[in-house]
Amino acid sequence: MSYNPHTAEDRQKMLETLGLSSVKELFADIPEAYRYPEVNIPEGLSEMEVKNRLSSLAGANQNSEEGLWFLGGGIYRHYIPSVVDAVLSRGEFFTAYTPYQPEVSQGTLQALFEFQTMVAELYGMDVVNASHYDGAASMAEAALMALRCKPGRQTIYLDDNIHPEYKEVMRTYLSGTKAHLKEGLPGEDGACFITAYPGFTGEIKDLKALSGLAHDAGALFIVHADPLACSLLESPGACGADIVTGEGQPLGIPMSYGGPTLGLFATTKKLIRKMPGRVVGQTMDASGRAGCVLTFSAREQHIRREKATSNICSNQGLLALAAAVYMAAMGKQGIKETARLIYDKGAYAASVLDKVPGFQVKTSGPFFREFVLSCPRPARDIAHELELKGIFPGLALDRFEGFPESDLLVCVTEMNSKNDIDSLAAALGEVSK
Amino acid sequence: MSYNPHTAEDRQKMLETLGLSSVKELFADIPEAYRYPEVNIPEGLSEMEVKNRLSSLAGANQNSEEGLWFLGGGIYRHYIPSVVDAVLSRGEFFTAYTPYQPEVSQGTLQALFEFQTMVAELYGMDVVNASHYDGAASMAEAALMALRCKPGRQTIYLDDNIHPEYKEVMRTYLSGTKAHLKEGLPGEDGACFITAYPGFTGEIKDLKALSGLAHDAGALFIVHADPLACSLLESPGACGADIVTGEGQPLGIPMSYGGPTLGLFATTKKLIRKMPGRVVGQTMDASGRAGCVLTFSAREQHIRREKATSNICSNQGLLALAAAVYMAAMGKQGIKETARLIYDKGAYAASVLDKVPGFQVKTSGPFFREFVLSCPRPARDIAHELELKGIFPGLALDRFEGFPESDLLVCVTEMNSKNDIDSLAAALGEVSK
Amino acid sequence: SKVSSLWELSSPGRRVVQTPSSDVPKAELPAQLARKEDADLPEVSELDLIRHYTRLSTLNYSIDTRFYPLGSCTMKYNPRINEQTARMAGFAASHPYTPVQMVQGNLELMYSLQQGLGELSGFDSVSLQPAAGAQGELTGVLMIKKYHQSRGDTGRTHFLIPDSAHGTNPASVAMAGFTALEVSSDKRGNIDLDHLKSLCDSSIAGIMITNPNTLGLFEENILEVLQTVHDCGGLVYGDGANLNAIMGIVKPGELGFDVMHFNLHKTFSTPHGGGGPGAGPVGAGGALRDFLPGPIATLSSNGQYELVQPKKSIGRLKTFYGNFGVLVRAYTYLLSQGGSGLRESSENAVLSANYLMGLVKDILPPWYDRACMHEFVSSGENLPDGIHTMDLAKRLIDYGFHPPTVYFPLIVPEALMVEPTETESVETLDAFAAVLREIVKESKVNPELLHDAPHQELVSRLDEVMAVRKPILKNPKSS
Amino acid sequence: SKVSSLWELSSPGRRVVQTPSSDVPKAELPAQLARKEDADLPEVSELDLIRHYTRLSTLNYSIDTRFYPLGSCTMKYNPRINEQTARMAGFAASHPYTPVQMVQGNLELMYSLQQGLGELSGFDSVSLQPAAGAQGELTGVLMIKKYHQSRGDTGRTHFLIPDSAHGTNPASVAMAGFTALEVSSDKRGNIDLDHLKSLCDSSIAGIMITNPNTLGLFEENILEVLQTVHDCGGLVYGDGANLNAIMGIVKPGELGFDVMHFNLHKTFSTPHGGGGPGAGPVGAGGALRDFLPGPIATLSSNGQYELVQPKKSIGRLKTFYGNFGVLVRAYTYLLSQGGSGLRESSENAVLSANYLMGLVKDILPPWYDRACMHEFVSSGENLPDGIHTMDLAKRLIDYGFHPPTVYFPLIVPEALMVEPTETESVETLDAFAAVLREIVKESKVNPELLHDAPHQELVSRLDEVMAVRKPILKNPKSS
Repeated sequence: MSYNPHTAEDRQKMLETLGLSSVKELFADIPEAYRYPEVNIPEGLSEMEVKNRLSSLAGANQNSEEGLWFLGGGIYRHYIPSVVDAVLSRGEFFTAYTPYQPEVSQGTLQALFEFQTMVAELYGMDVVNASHYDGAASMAEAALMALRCKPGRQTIYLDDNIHPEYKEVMRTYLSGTKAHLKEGLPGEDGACFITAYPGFTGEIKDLKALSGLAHDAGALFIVHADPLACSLLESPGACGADIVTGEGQPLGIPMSYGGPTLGLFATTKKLIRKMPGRVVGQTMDASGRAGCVLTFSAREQHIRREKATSNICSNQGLLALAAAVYMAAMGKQGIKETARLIYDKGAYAASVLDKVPGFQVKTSGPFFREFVLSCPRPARDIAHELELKGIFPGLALDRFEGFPESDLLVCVTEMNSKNDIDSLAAALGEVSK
Repeated sequence: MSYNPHTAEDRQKMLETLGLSSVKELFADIPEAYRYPEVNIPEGLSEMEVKNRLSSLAGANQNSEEGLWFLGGGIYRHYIPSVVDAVLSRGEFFTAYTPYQPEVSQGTLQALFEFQTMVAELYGMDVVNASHYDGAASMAEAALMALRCKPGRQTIYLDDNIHPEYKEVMRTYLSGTKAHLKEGLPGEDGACFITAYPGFTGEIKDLKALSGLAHDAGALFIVHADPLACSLLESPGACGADIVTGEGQPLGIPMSYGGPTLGLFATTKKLIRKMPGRVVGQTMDASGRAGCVLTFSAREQHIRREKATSNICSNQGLLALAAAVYMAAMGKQGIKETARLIYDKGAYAASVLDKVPGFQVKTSGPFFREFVLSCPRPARDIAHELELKGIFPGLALDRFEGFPESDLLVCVTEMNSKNDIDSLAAALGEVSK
Repeated sequence: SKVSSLWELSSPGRRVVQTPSSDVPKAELPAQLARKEDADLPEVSELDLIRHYTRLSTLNYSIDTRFYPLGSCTMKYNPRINEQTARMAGFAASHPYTPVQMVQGNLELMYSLQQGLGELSGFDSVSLQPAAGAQGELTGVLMIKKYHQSRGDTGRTHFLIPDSAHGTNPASVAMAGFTALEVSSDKRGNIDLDHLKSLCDSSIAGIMITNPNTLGLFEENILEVLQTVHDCGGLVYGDGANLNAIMGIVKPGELGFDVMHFNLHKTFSTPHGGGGPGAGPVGAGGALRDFLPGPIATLSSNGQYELVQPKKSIGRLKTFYGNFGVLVRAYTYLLSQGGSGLRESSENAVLSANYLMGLVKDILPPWYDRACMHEFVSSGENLPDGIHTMDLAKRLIDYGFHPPTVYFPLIVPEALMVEPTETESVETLDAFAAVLREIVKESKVNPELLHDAPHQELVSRLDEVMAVRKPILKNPKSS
Repeated sequence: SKVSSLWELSSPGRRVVQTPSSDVPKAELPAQLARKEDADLPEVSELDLIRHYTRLSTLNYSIDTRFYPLGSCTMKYNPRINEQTARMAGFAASHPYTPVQMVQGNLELMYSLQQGLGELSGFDSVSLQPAAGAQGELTGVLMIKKYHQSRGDTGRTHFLIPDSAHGTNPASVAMAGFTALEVSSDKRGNIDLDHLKSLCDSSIAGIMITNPNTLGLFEENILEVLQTVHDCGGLVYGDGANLNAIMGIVKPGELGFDVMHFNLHKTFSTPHGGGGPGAGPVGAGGALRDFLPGPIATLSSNGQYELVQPKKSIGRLKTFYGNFGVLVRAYTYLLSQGGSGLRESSENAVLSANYLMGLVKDILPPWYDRACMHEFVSSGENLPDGIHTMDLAKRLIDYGFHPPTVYFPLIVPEALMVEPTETESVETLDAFAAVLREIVKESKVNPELLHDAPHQELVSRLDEVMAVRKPILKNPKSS
């Protein structure tokens, strides 16, 4: 299946215009010994055959539309309103380029401008950029930004509640710098202190206290905040965050085996010139008509090259659009109600699972969406046994260093009915025997 | 889940403007005893709940994406190129009304105009309308049209190869007239003679001979033609058809449990004023710009009321668009190649199944897409046994009057691989034991 | 700029779809059967195809783009979830001849929708067969015909149709072999009772009533009308085109209608699709229910759903089971809205219509000065000389609004029929009223603005006479 | 007409999504944790939401609407089948922590794509981790860094970047902690070999080369360049941004590149999405392969696919397994095109670029007079005084064309960089050339037409200085 419109006659006509006899002549600059190599890739297939092949691959996967699903750990199963994909499927959005030509890109630009506004509302921050690759990249870029803001300070302090994979990504990003990561409360060498809200295992910390500690140490206070949770909980901005990062996947983005998702990034007006990533601003044309443009590009790589705040170019624009549609569809009331439902269902699940003989909820205090359940046998084994029955009880935490093998991270969203939760309790009761 | 934008304040404002205190006052014309009855329909659900409910209903169905599929009989499993739904999903198409206001409907109008052109090409006819409800409705309307064309003649002659359900529909439509159906070659009382191409059980008849017979009897010659088959076989128009009807489902339309599909309808220039249904024509505006309009509406019910050529109003516009996109995507070469592939695969299947001990292909001569396989036991039982294993070998014809219980109608399309066919042969061999 | 035709984009050998490679031997195709000359379908690339249809789509007015105040068409919002559910493989890829035990989901959906429609309308039984409103009408009239025939009551050759009726009504009774008899409207827009009584005798098979009628008015004498027709032995067909005004507010079956169709593509939010598909289920009560077309989904005592043909059925109207994909959408909507949601929708539809009527009443007076239902009919009689409602309608296009229905109902001079539906916001209604006001002002000071409208579209008013005189019904670029 | 913001469409209480009813008790939420004031998200109806985004979409230029001759961006057609496959529930609803035995389809897809990319580029091993080209660059440079470190070769502090490079290149090496050193281009648009040699010493960690380079030219001395850098102990990173010119025509890995990224959103037809998501897999050969980021899909001897971290890996660049949904699209494309289809695509991309360059060469002379690859760079130097290529670019909008890339590469004065891609028809190229010709004519007789362009859009040129001076970065209508 080819998407080339050129017929043999077209190619002939073009070659003639160029005075060539073969298209191969155009490749004369390539060292001859390497030209036209053998390429061991099968012939193209028709669309029907391609679809069959992909269907069969997709069919070889367990997906979350089947079975009882309590598996989270950074990627969550939330309901995606039908309007989201209806908007994303419009060719004018998904086949558009980065809106460098504002006159013919007001659609993308206004959508991103409104995205920024809504994320700013949830986070309680002044400035939001138009996305990073994912939550971890946002966090890593926030750390790099803190290093720029606090010259001389070379330690990135992490709270004890950061997703283990995020720490891996941070480590990779920081390997290009002289800075290093350290877990614990910030000292005098701290460029920043990063906490998660809620934490990797669901618990909700008191941000204001942490903010005080960070600022007292002269470090930036960075909060990695779940955007849905922020509709219910006090915003990081209101608690003194200098930078807020987040994973936007809960905002209407399919799990899609972990990507593409959406890195959220917000900061204060004061720090905007240190911020990495694209940002959309509103301005006017000569006739006074309002319009949006990509702005503050003097920070960016295509202008500033090696002095840029980041190398980021392609970001996750279409996912930012998805999140915008999601937030607008949820609306002021709906998003809060949904977050509340998640909170209540989680609490219910914890109360029920805690009563299953041999199991105990380890998370103390309020949590959002996830909690740790201590199991009487290795969580990995219990999960495995249930998974074979189509029940995905959660994430066995011993896949990450430092977690006991008994710990199971259970995720509950608005998609889990009371029945689902009760069934999970019953299944755990069975398997613990 | 409500789609109403009116907030309580909006309603209040509107009522105040009207000087009313309650919306109930607007319904004063309704006899009081009947006003505001009890309505025993549950409360509305959220979108998430609705989708869960519908998913569970859909999941309770066997669908043709699973299993080995040889079931046809009027609705066929063909590959639908991805572009078809991409176009149909555009809100500007599917949420538009009938294009009565041509200045703001050129999209639908041009698409239908091109649809008419492509169907006319396949059928070899002058004039095509913008659709009927389905193939059977087209055939029934063609019979009614023949009665108008041949006043005094009150018999509709049918060939022996018409789909049994089509005959039922025809009978219902004709119950409003004085005319009646008769199977056999046309006599002097015949308004028309209708044959199918290919026939209900797949065989391809010699249209030219039948055309001669019909015209000799003074009847119109009506061909119910499969549009895909017509890309490979001589067109009905070239064989002398006065009216061609067809079921457009094979042209990119999902099976969807039998509907909505697409009634095709074509005729000659001479008969256009007798034709039922909408038709799009090209004309000009005052500045000489070409544009499309609904035309010949003096035939239609909204103008001519009880003297109209039909009562049809809503038709299957969106499916006509689907068929247009399909035909354009297949293109001059692709459609013929696909028809040929179907022809070849059918022939291969017949040759293989004929060799399965106890089974025999009854269809003699060339056929398209379907053929009759005579089974050693009731076809219904054999089908039933195989269906439990996920193999749908075809349609047991004894569901229709007049067919022996041994007959199985086997359908083969481009979607059936040689492997599928061989597996079917093997399975039949097993089950016949 | 003009839109190229598919053939102008074509070049020999270009293609979208590649044919799968064949894994079977080539069969013999007798030469006399083979087509001599290829059908001249387009030859375009996939990119050009997508661009072509993307471009065409943008030339359409649609609900998704703007307000569609088309009277009698109920252009309400078409929810996106409906589109998702109808595309679920369990529905979209299910075959009509799959054994019923293996498509219980489909049957349960049909059964549940039948129940819901019945409950809403007050009918005992519902058939989902008819593909559209007009086919529903034909269905109902044929049922009435067969009912009379079944009783040996063969002299009933005439069918009553109010003069305000949609064109489909008389066309449908004619298709069913009846002679249409027109009933006048009275000064309040109701069926004229005296005229009705004068027409009712043993030749009357029945009457077809749209209620609320096409004037947007609820028949004030509906009970007397029904009584009168029933008294002469006729039956009453309800054209459900205007059901959007009365869901949960009154049940036609309880009022005494014998049979009625629903327009799912209006009232139940399924998309109009640029002309279809629709779905026109028919509900019936009493003796008539046995005449419904089938198959109908039933729930058997063992908990299985089955497909059954009513015993005196008029037969099939359609192959298979109706426009099933449309039924999926309608059922999705029914579940979403629920009983009280449907009622609220009707209340809001009626409230919006009255509000909008009130906003423009001084410049475009309603022909009957009564509370309207979900739509209202004004007259453009008072517009300046030489200005027709069509001119006003076309001028609306310049302001980004779709014209309302004009010149219908036929009994209102210079009719302008507006139906806002419940899904349009009050801000939209205000904006529309303001534009109407502006245009009426223009009609006095600058009538040419209206006569020449629309001004900004790809084409302006097209020559419909030429379209008939010199018909071009297919692209001349092709063969 | 201006497009309202979501907040202008809002009214308190309006909503799209209804929250499912709760089936569990309400839990206690400590007051000090609860948000005091609601986030001021919009409150709109579903219809208004759909209209809003439908309207916004129509303000966008896109591949689906018209020709997008953006140099260096490879705006080729985005096939619809890719969108279908990526949305299959087996992919879209699969969770990254599902046990690998239960997502073998995902792993097989990743493995097959890795194999295909490796075969096409001549690298032993490919990691699908990076989310975009720039992240791929950072990956490759960090790999080179770690490679040198692993050998104790710690003095390599500088990275070479040709002066024609994309801005991401120097930014990426800076992020990796290197100092960028610029290498000049010679008179034929190649890397200046003499300058290169003068820079190469033991402080050089490597060089980053785009080939064909951003001038659309294949480095004529590529083998010498590679040799020179390798000789001083440096490694060579290939920026795969321009791979669309050479698929199946030359393999960078065979030429001697050590590591390279692919832009799947360019070369492999996945959509640009108005700015992303992309995917920037990285291929590496020889010793470097062990430094790739992981996890990488491997096929174990028992036929199971597994996820493995290379032994000396630089670590994760991304949570989970890269932009998987983009990988599905790219693999779909790979299967559709096949080996010879990919080669044909590159041939046609190059043929089209040369053809178009030829059509406009007299009015917009290419800066280097050589056969180009998939794009060409002309200079607007000869345009009349006061006319910049930006003016010409903006004037193209009036004719319905997207501007080419302008003012880049920086080394070409008044640069105009055009990349037609292989999916545009010759008719489109002809039409674009004709318009360029027309505009160049206008620039002489009516320069204001260019200066004020574009004329027909919702907004004309926007004040970017004001955007920075008085930043408005969120909608002022909200709280």
